[in-house]
Amino acid sequence: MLRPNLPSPAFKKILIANRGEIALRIHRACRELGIATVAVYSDADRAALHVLESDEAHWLGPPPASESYLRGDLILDIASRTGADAIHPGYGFLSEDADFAEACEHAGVKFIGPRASAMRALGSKTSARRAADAVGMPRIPGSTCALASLAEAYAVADEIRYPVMLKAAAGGGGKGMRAITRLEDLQAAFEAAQSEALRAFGSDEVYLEKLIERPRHIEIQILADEHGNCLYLGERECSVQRRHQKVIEEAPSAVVDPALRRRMGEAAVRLAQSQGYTNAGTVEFLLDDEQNFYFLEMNTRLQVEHPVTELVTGLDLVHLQIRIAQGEPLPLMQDDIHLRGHAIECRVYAEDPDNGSFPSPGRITRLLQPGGPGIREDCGIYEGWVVPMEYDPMLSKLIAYAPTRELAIARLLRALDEYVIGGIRTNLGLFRRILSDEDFRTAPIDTGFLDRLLAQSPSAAAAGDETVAAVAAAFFENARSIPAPASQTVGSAWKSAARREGLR
Amino acid sequence: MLRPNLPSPAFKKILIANRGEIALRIHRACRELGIATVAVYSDADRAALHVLESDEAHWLGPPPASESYLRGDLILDIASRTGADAIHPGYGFLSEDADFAEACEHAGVKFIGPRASAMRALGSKTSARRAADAVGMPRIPGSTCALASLAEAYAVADEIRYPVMLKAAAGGGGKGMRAITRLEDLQAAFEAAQSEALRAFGSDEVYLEKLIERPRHIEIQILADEHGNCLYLGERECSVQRRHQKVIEEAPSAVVDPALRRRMGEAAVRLAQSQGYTNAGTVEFLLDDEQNFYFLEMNTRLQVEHPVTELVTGLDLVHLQIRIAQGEPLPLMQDDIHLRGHAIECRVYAEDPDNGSFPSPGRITRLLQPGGPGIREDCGIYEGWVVPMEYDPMLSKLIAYAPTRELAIARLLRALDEYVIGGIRTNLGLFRRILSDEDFRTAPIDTGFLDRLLAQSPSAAAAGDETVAAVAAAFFENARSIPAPASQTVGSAWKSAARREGLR
Amino acid sequence: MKLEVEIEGRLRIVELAPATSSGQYHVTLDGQPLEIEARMLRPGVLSIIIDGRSHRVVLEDDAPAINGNDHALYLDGRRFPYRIEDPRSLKTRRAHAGGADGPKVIKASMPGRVVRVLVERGQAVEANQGVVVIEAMKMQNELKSPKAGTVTEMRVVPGDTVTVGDVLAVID
Amino acid sequence: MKLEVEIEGRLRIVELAPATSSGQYHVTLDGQPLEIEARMLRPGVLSIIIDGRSHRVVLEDDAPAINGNDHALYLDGRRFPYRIEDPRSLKTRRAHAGGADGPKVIKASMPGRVVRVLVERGQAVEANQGVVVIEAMKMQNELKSPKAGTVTEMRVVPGDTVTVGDVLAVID
Repeated sequence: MLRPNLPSPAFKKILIANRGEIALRIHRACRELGIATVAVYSDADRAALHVLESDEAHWLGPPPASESYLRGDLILDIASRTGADAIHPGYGFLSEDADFAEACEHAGVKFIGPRASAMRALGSKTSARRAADAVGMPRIPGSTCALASLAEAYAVADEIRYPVMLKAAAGGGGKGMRAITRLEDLQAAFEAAQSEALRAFGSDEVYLEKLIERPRHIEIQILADEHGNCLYLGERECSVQRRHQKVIEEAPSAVVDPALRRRMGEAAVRLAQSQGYTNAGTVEFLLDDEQNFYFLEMNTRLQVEHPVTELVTGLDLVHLQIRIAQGEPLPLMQDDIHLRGHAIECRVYAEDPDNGSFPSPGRITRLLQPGGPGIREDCGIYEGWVVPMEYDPMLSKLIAYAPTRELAIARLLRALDEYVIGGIRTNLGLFRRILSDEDFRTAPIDTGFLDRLLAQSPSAAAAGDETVAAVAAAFFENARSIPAPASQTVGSAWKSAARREGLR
Repeated sequence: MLRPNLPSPAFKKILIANRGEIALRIHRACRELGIATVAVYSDADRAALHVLESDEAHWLGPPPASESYLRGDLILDIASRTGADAIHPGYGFLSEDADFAEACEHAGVKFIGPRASAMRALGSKTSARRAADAVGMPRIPGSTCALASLAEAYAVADEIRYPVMLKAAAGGGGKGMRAITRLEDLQAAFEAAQSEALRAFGSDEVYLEKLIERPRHIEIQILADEHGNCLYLGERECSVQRRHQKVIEEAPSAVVDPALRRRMGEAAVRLAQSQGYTNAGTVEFLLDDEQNFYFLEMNTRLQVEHPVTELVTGLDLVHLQIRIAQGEPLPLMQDDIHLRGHAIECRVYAEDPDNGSFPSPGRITRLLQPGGPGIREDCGIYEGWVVPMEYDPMLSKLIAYAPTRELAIARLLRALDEYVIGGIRTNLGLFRRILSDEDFRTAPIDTGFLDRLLAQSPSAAAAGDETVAAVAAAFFENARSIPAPASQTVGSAWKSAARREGLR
Repeated sequence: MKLEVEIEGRLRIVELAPATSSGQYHVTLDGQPLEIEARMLRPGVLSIIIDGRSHRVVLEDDAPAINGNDHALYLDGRRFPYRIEDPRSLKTRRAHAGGADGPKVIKASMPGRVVRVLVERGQAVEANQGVVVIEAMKMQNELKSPKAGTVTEMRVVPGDTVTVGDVLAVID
Repeated sequence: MKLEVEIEGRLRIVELAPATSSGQYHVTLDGQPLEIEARMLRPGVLSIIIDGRSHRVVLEDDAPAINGNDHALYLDGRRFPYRIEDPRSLKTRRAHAGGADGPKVIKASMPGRVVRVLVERGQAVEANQGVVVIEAMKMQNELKSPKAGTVTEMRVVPGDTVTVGDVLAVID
């Protein structure tokens, strides 16, 4: 049962230090809780949906993130000028910047997330690994801290046995990662990983782990209040990845049973509590094919894929983040958390499938969006909007909920059939392919699934009838050569139709 | 737990004998189950969304329903020509026409609904009242069959005591209804009700009931398979009515506790089972302020407001209707049904609030639709579409789901803020008023709530700033006097913005 | 550009002038200066930021001319009918609107089909007597005479389709 | 109206003629007659019913001219690039497209900003040698020389913003 709210100093105004779909999603939560919102925007985002929907909107700077959305000083200044009680950082940008969280604390503005100290302890991969070891959490055999030298790398690899994996300590997104199957490849991989890590993250610290073959990526959502209570909200399966980026996420996982969920959940809670963690966070694990799980890292913020957890638990994570930050105790207990049904999310990107999946910014000339039962879209676009070239290519998250995994897949395919984004290229076709794939449907997926799928050539039987397409092309050309009709009929017959439809 | 599917002769194609949002909603369910769809349409609906989305579309006839959507003979002919295995009638039109259901049985096309015999036994108010008496269901004191004369009316009223209510036996929607508080008003009311019933339904049969003061309208959703299993899926609260038409529906009811839910649910199941009822149905009750419930009538079809039940049970009623019609046993048992969270639905109508709420058909010039967490829209409109004058003015159903009633109300208000329908007038403003009303929020509502609310003048503090409106009007006029801009900036400055946004 | 906007029963005087940087405008409203950032997102959909407050405004360009308003816009869920014109013609029209005397036209207040005509040309009618019944979306609307008088014109017959503002009859 | 549509690598000949009743068309596709019911729902969104099959087709009118296609449309979730022209100019263009010889232009295949220029005018390049690096949405794309030769033109410098199809360099 939901506990009644305790009296607490409620926020009156929140500054949302982000853009795109997540800024809009946070704005909606604030609206629902009766809290005014302040949007911030760069020159590229004056016409973005998060600016249009917010109560207040303030200009930050030029398009590059380093001159706008990463300028914590400007953002704190706007928070102070507008009298915002709190700042929600979303994901990306400043969301995992402990210095910014600390600056908020000093400025007397509540940062909606963990305290800077917990963020530092769990945000870096190496310090998080030490914390995980301290609470006895299983993790992949390997070095706890950065490798001091190539010699140490040889020693660790020898101890844990090949195949092994090199990773950047400060990293993410696959940068600085190298798989090594034989001793003789280690030196070259070590040097390449170091230089890639340095370029990407400004630090050449790398560490070494046993390579888990065909692993699944499973993560546990946690929520902790400022009174010592901490809950786990079940797992998300994020094994469908490309270039180490998540493409499709779902909840629950098809391979996690209640006993395993409980073991993973309790381990995640122990880790968070050991560092005084508060607010929402996610503990990421690899799961091998014998149901062993290994700690990977912790994300000290709201995740992109939080909606699938919301749909199966019936909770609203952003509402709860705000209530926690207001100092309220969690309104429920672990026994109140029940998973029901199945949810799957697609990350819709502006990318060109015919051109190496490179980004495809530009104007959205037509937009037909899906709807109806079980479909949620968290989106930051509209027809006529120009998707800027400066930021992440994510346009929207399309999420289906249904009683079973099979029906959630069918529902998502139905919604994809209704979805048209014209003017820019998108990965909508990729989701059709994944969701129709037999391996995906029967669920023996691992983090290598998508790369294997994409290595095959697409099945010949693509949808869409060429004859109809050719005829339609002729109709469009015909319409181009005559004045734009004022009614719904092609060409000159429109007047009679207008009359029939009661428009005269 | 969901039981595994049993093998059964699955439908390959379903004809949807309806239009508007419900036709689209059924199409989506078919798509999700891998079943092809056949749409039918009148001249007024060639460009309607249900025609555009369906796999096949066939013309029925001129706009009047009597010449199109009520032509069961034409519809059966199309079903036969297209090889449809089944017909889903939606609500309204042929959905409660037992003769049509029988004609389908004879033609070897499955009617997705109860058998004609059960429809006849429970569809008429007077025969349903006899069936309710037979299973010991509480009902409002009064006459079981049509009153033979004014003298009988006096006798019944004397026995059950004033105030009393006259109702049309064949009726619905408030037509032929008269409340009588004193003996001396009975004769005039009797004659008026008879003539109104005759005009509206072709039958002047009326009956008399005790008037329940400040009643709530509570209804129970049931589902029955063709193997004798019957479930209740909780209640819906539909007390917010205007001219006896439902305006807002929610699930669960704020005043129904688990014990009352069970008593009402079991009574509804007993009634359905006594007549061999199959498929989805709804038993409507009045609830007085002492938690006594009285049988009102049964609707032998899917209801407009079924989505609120879907959201709190996590089930899909149209999927289950189709599976039942395919001969499958229900995939769950009564103990599997758990209500979670709260859902509220608004029926969005084309009607003019400044003009007595009269219908407002016409072209939709702008459409901005809400989205995001917890919002479902079942809708049959799009920007540019001409809402025809021949049919029901319902445009869309906007539904919010949230963990609590308080948050569902807040979420719906948030979604209403995002919603703009231009070109025709709608009742969107009415929902803002209802949902902000203190009585609605604290839930002491009854079927007279809305009439009382509308009798008050709206509070002066309406949203929207006049200054901003005046300035915006000037900008629109300014834009009218210059050529349509090709970019997102007002007026002549657009070129520099286009360059800045990377469009040159 | 200087405009007179009649909105919510008030006449507001608005002057617009583009400022130096794109999207910025110097605006005066009834003589008070305002600094405004405005973008037309697409025709009929406007974003305005005034003093940090963000507003999305939607124009209803095909709005029927009920109550004599030519246009309407939507702001924060509220519909604002408005009219823009130069002061001279506005005064002229007001002067012509006249009092209760003179012929009165009965106009369709909703689109629909004429189902019944209750009076005929030359017939005497009372104030509030029904004149024509229009039906749309299964609802009927009886239009009544605004005053006692004589039906001098009856322009529709049953079965006609009418739209908002069409003149149905004249009473004098 | 007779049109030649180049779509999915085939040239299709389509003739359209309105039939008597509204929305009905006599169409022939490669000489085969089809009876078609068509409505333009709004510019660029078309509903077609052929033999009872209902299709919604969406035109992508601002489509970039990648692969030499001028237009594209969406049908059942699939994108169809196409080109419409009269047969004479099509043949002409094909004749001019030429073989592997002659100067080659390097065009931007995505919109973005030039972050690095890897060669300079007059420099000799190998086939597949990197020429220009473009960045958009945090991803970089290195454009390579289609053949061995000499850079005869370099039209961009780091910091330039380019759109699809812009010529960046010429190799001969």
